[in-house]
Amino acid sequence: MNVQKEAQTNILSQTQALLLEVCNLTKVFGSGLLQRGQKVALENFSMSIQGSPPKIISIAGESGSGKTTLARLILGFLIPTQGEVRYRGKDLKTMDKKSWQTFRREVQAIFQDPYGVYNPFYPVDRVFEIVIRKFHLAKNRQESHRITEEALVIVGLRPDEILGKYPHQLSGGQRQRLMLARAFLLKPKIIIADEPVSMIDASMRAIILKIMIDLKENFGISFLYITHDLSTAFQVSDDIIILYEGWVAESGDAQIVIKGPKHPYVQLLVESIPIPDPEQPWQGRVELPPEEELEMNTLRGCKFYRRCPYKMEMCLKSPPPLYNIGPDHLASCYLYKGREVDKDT
Amino acid sequence: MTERKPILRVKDLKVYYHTDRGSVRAVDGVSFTMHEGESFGIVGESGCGKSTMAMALLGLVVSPGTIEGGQIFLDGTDIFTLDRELIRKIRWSQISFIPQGAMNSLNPVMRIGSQIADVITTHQGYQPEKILRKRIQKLLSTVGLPHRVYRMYPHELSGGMKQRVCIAMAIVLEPEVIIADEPTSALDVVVQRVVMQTLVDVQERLGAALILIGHDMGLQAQVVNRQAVMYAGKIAEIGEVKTMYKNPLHPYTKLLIESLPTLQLRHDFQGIPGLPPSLLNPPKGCAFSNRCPYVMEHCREAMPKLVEIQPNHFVACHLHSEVIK
Amino acid sequence: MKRGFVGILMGNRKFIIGFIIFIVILMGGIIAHQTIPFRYSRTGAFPPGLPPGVKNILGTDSLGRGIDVQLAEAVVNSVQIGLIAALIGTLVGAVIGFTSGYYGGIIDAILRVLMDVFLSIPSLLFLILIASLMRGVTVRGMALIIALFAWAPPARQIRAQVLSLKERAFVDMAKLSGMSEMEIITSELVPHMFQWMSANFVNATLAAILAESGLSILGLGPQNEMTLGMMIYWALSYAAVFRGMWWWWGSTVFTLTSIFISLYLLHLGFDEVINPRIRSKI
Amino acid sequence: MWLYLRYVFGRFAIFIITIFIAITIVFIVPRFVPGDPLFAVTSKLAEMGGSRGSPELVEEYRKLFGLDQPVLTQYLYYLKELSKGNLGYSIANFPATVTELLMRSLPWTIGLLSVATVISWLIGTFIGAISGWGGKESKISKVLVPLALGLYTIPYYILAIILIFLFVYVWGIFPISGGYTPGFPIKFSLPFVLDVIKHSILPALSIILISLGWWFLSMRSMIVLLQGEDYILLAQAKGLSDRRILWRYAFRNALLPQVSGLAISLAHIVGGAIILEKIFAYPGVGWLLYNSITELDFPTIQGGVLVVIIALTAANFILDLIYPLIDPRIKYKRG
Repeated sequence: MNVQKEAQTNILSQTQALLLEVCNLTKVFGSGLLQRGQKVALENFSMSIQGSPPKIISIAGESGSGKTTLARLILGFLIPTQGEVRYRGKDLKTMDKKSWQTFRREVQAIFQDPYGVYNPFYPVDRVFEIVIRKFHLAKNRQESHRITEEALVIVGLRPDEILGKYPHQLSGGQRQRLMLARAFLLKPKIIIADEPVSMIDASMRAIILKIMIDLKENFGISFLYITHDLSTAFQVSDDIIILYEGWVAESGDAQIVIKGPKHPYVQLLVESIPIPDPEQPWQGRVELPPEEELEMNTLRGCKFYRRCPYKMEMCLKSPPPLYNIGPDHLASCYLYKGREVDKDT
Repeated sequence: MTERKPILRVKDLKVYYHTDRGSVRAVDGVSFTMHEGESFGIVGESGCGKSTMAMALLGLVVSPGTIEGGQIFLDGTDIFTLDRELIRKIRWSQISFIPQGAMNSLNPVMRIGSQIADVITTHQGYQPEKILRKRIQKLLSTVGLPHRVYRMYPHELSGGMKQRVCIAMAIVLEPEVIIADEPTSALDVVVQRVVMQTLVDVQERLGAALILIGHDMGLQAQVVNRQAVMYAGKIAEIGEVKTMYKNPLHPYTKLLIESLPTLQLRHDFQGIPGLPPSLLNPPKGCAFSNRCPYVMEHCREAMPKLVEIQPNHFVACHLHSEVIK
Repeated sequence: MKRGFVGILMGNRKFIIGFIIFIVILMGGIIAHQTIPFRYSRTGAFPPGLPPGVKNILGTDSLGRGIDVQLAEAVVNSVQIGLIAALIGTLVGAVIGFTSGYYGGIIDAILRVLMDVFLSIPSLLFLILIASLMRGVTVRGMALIIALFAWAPPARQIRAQVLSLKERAFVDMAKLSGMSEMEIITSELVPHMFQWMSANFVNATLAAILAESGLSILGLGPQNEMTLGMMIYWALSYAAVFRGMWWWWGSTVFTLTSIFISLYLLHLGFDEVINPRIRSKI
Repeated sequence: MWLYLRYVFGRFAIFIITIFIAITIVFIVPRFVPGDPLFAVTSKLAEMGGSRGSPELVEEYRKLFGLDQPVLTQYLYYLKELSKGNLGYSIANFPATVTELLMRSLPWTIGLLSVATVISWLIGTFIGAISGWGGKESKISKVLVPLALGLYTIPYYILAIILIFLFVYVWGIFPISGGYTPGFPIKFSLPFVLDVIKHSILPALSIILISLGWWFLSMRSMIVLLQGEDYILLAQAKGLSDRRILWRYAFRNALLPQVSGLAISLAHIVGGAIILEKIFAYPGVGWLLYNSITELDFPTIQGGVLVVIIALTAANFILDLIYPLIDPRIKYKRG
């Protein structure tokens, strides 16, 4: 508990320098009347994005881990049950109109389904026209045309092949790059990328991820990369936060976490990635208790208890806090109780 | 590797879809041979024709698709020469199928037990409920499911469990060939591993041949011995997995492997620029020529043939056929 | 998609056939109504019970009134009732459906119960109740009464569609692009619903004409004006079927059925264009 | 089980709310329609006071409706009398009560409707399934689909007029109208039952033919859509016979919307049947309503409307209860 408090005061002292700050965010879905229908999608989650230097931060987890809920909370599409999202020090809930406009402009997003984000009634040009109009990005038609083409070239598309087309006439990769171009047009500080490549073919996936790295390095845009795929997270991100059923399992530098995972869940996750090399086969066997899959997870303690090979009695009593196990490296597992590392080392 | 008996032979298979705008050549002259007990992968990106292949192998190509040519020999018999009834009898008893979306592949209003029992009674005749139940419950435990799943409905099961039900269903008649079409693409990575583990276990126990269709090269590398890489309705390369990943011969295979993120080095992956050609009007020459970094003039003119470059390693690329000459 | 909607509709055979039949009947009604002298519709204008012939194209009824002039007036009035009721019903339904679907919450809960109730009760019964109390309705009055119960089906459908539409990613994208709620509704959602609403309008017209004829047959129609339902009412009252006056009830039944079939074809045409998945199926 | 009970409870609540709203509307409408129809009714009663009716009737009517009380009191009073089954006296058939009249005519309507609906639902569903399974190209579909489309478009009573013309006027096969031959002793005997059946064939045929078109089309399109489902494809891959796939896989799933369709279209069928009864002078609720309309027997209209609505809502409620038995998923859906 000590560690958490310390971490919190640390966050508070840095408030001024922070761009985006998420404090103790909790989201519960389901009606309040019938307790049975409730589902805790995200519980007591905190993080922050500094903005400079720009970083790609991955939020990784399997389905139901709460990663998409987090993205939607940060974008203001969902209202948190508890906790708050602050942008430039202001809470989204109580933000005035001008700050909201800034927030909308500086925090953009791309989504998983590169088809569904387009209204099929309009040519794809419309996504550019709207942001240009709404955020007054251009003085006249020519300028608007020029910046649109500029943005398209940045993401490697040829304007003459794209403009005037309807979404169904383009490929998934093209549509997703268009979305990046649209976001780029606004010169945002942060782009929330919610599974941007999971519906894209492997050969195109790399191209899109490279554009993200390029935007970070050359245009100072930070990314919150939300994914279920640890290998792409490893490739592109600076930091990583791994969620399990709405809780942070482990967080830290992406290379350190993925190459040497400390939380038993993250270990299992990393071991389960199929490596595209027949010389590195999966080691050992993984068994999942089938009864676990049949039951709703209603544990009071650690959510990973049922699957965990190291389960202890105390794991059932209360959920483990985040222990400091290395420089900027946290894991929520009682295995590390009393083995915390001092934050300054 | 000891020489085993060929169980499934596909020769110059062509499956076209007839649309208003012309014929889409989903599978365009595919040939390969599979041996008993082998695991064989068919890998490719969306729209390369791999799922159509699976349907053709089951004799389930439906309108607007038609088989335009070729033969499929299952255990020596050309299945296209058989009549409807005989094909129906072969299905599942000799060649079974694990579908992509187990979510939607189970009848939502029937209990799991009855859906498996349907297979048994269709192919082996009526059996008393008691015997059926025993047999199916035993089957369910071989894929790691508790007995009570027998009485449950699909919506009461998790995605991974439904996929295991499909595996159980696929092996109930102990077929010689199992076709699995992206059996884990909708599952989380841990569950995917467990399901694949189960699949490989039962396949080895039965000694059945497994065709694993998919887009995930990582999964293929973990599971199959030999694989075919498909591009735009054609096979680009076939070979042992171990040699192919170390030394891919076709530029497409090479680039595809390079586009995969690894856990060793950061930033060491490349995409393949450009788009696959339309299957409506495929180019005259090599289908990959418009994206290939090694493209030669000849490539745009003539279609390369699938040639055995090294023992058991076939490739359809002019770069290599030149060498042979 | 937007570009070609009318074009695709015009290319749909069912739509075109339905459209032509409907227009021919309606124009025929209007022209005949304008040209045939009014006095032909008075009692005793002709000998009663005259079969179709030179003297009167469609024959006369038991009171010596021309069937042709009655039919012309009836077509105009019945179609008028259909169109007014359908227009009001569709618009009110759209407003209620959008409110309920887009805003949700307690308003939605109340509106949903109302929709369910209005859908599971035959509106004809309420119409009987109201019409029987308001003796001596007019054509316009009847249209309004029918419109009272025409909003529920479109409201429910629109609500369901808005519910799924607002979850679509392009609505998120519109929010990210700084569009206001009103803009999202009008420029992102309404285009999706517009086609559906036009199809519903056709359907509602059909339902309203059906309701009119039903009420009139029960004797609740406008007593001083002619509608298709009233013509059947009079034909039945004078036992035209049993007296072999086939031209009386026959011409009415034929016209009414033709209107129904034409509207139904229009509806099918719309349906096929809106849901191409169904197009190739039926 | 718990979930099923919760579902039943939810449906029951809707059932009660529907009836409550219907009662309220039936109560309110006369009080808001211009021209004060209640006053008109009382004056009509007063007119008749000398001849057929009596001051007693006027008094009864006032008592039932409590016309001198505030609206809310009237409403509560109305609810109280309703709960006792008291719908007041018929004006046209005094001293018969509305409840008596309804009890006499309701069995006719329910009998005709339930038999006709069940028959057409069964036939339409089965033929629709077979035709849908055969696909667009099959011969039966090519004939049946346009026929069904045509039938579906025509209202019940139009078909009824045509049937009367053919079977009664031209061929003289069936009796003109009524539910039984007048003067026939009404008791449960074979000749009487046969007489009733003979009279009900034409009205029943009108309902069966028309709604057949609808059941046929909806079942057919469901089956056609289901053919693209993954589980049908897997069933085919399993080598099951076409017949087994149709009846055990496609049909069972297509049946679900067909049953909920039955619930929704009941309202439509009932509405059509009321007009049908007028045309055939069939002694059900529709005929009673028609006569009450011509005789300005407002209490009977009001009672008839209410009772039909309650019967219909009850039928819907029963269908709701059956639905989960054929769809194992519904118990788990919320709301």
